[in-house]
Amino acid sequence: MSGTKPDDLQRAVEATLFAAEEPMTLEALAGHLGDADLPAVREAVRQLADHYEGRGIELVERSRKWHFQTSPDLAHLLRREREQVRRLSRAATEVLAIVAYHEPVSRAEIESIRGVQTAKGTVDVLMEAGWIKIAGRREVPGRPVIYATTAEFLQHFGLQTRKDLPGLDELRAAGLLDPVDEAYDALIETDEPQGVADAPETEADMPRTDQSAIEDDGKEPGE
Amino acid sequence: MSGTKPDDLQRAVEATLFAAEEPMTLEALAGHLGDADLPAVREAVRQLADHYEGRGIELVERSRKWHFQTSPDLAHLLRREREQVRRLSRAATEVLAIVAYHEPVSRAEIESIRGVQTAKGTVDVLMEAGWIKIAGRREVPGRPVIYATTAEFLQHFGLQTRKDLPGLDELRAAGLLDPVDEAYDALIETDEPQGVADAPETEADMPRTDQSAIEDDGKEPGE
Amino acid sequence: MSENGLMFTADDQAGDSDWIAPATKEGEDTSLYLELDGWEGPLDLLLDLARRQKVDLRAISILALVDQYLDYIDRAEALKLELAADYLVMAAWLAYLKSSMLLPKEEQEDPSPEELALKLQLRLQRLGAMRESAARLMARDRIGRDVFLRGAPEGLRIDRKTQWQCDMYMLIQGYGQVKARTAPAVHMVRERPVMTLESALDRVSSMLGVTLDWMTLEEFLPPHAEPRLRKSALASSFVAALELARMGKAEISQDEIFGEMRLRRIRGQGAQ
Repeated sequence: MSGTKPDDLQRAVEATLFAAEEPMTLEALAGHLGDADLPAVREAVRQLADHYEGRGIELVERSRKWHFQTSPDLAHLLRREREQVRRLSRAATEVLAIVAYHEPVSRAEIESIRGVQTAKGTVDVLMEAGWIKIAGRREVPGRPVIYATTAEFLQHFGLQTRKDLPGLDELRAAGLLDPVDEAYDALIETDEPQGVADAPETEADMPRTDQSAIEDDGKEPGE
Repeated sequence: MSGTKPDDLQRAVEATLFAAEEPMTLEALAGHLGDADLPAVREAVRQLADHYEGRGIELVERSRKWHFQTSPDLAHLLRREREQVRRLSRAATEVLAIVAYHEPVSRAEIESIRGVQTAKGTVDVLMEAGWIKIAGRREVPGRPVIYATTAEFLQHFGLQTRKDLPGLDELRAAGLLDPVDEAYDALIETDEPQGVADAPETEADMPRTDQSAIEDDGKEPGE
Repeated sequence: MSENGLMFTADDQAGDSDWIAPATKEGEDTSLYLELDGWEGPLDLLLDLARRQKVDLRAISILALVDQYLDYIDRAEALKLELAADYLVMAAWLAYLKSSMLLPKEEQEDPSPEELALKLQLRLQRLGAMRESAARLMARDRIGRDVFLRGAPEGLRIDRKTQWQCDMYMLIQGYGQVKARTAPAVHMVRERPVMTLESALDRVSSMLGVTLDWMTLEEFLPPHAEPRLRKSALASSFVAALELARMGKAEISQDEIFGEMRLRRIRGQGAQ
């Protein structure tokens, strides 16, 4: 175990394996260290492996070659996922609602219901969120992809079935279908392209092209 | 020192620094480890550095960033056949030293110390190596570009900060980093308190290679 | 003399270390190796010569240094070596410095030769300091030469994953907005009570037929009309009055600007 100072050979082996670009056999190690005694090298490697046991890195043998690697239980540190919570954009919310109320629907149908063009990124976001899925193709010319909501969608929104979505009558009763007055309409129109109402997202629903997906990646350089 | 098992944070820091392709600041480390407590990360790094002391590899700080590297005394084992380090010309070596000890410094100032015109290629080589960078302009007529060293410079030469430049304090104390005229004035004042009358007009004194302006464009055949 | 040619020649001589003073091998101090390419300019050569005095740079003899430099240049010329202008300029300046230093004190100019000599010395010290610093710097443990980084780091990668947020209210509100926005818009113009010009003409002309007296315009308006109809009737009746006057069927009088407008039938007209 650890606790003792490494001897010269251990130090040499440690440094060599650290700097090596490839895993090394004991023979290669011994050769590199000026034809060191093979049993001595083997013993040094064994002691080093002992020393590193339980640390953040370990010395492992794979098909007779030795190398350092990050301890498997810490592998998550190498491929780290960083979650960020973002509010769904208004465009995406609308698309989601349309899919929920009208499923299965094609993108063209969504657009005709919304009355505006829908960026592909908007649909992608909903797919990524796991709320809509491709439910096949409509058997019409062009065979467009059709979308439907997922079980996750129901779960997230606390619905038993899609039938639990409030009906149009209820929406009307709640004032959600009231004709929007002109001022409000104007507000919507000016707001929408910048997506002010919808959180810090880039995609708006106006005739934007499909780069939103790309842009999302492009930004946010890692630190 | 070694002997005790590393705790979870130490293991995580160890694995992260081991796997990282670039040196990392404590802040970057803490961020990577899911916004870990900065003082705790600092302590973990310190303990790790202690643990590795005397081993074949060591944990070092350069320009506020930490990285693992092999111990210097094992260099003879690890020098590869192909030289990885760019061999610097003597001119480049001198220019680098002057930038490091005098930074920020303009090309004219470098030339006045060396007494010779500096080929643009020499500065370029150092910039390309990532060891010096343009650090702005001196607010004097002509607004000459001034140069300074980089974090990579400190890393490459194993310096924690510029203060670790060999002999920096002694040079400073001896006034050897001061311009000739200042040094002369200082000397005169201490030697013979009245003798400043014949003070220095700037550089009337020596055949400086002041033609740099002219020669700059003219010469410099590529090497 | 440009250093371009030197940039790598120094390397060739440098052997294993990154830097050694060119052509400055120990034991050669009596017969200086004549190779101007080895120096980075006259100051460098001077520094090298000064070092040969084997004293601290602060204690060198400038006079001796000048002699050495001039001697060196002379020998180079004797060997027909091509001398760069820099070296010759320096030689001329040093010759001048030497002669001033040898002159009697009172004939000295300003700046004094002592000052010039001292400044030369200071410059040499500074160049020497940098030269030594460069050597010490190069001798440090350098990455890739003395210390090595991990050969095959796994690398760190951060995958960003977005947790999208939306709730039921936002959802149905969104749907409501779509519906509201895209509901077919029906524009209805509300019916407003108006009196057309035709009906005003009828009304005014028939009322004019009844009497020959002046009547104010207001008297032609329908009584008890609601205010909006009354406004419309006033406008139409006014235009009707003008029209009747134009046709010669009525005459209009007004006593003052903005005063009451009166109207009556022209005699002989409208009775038929």
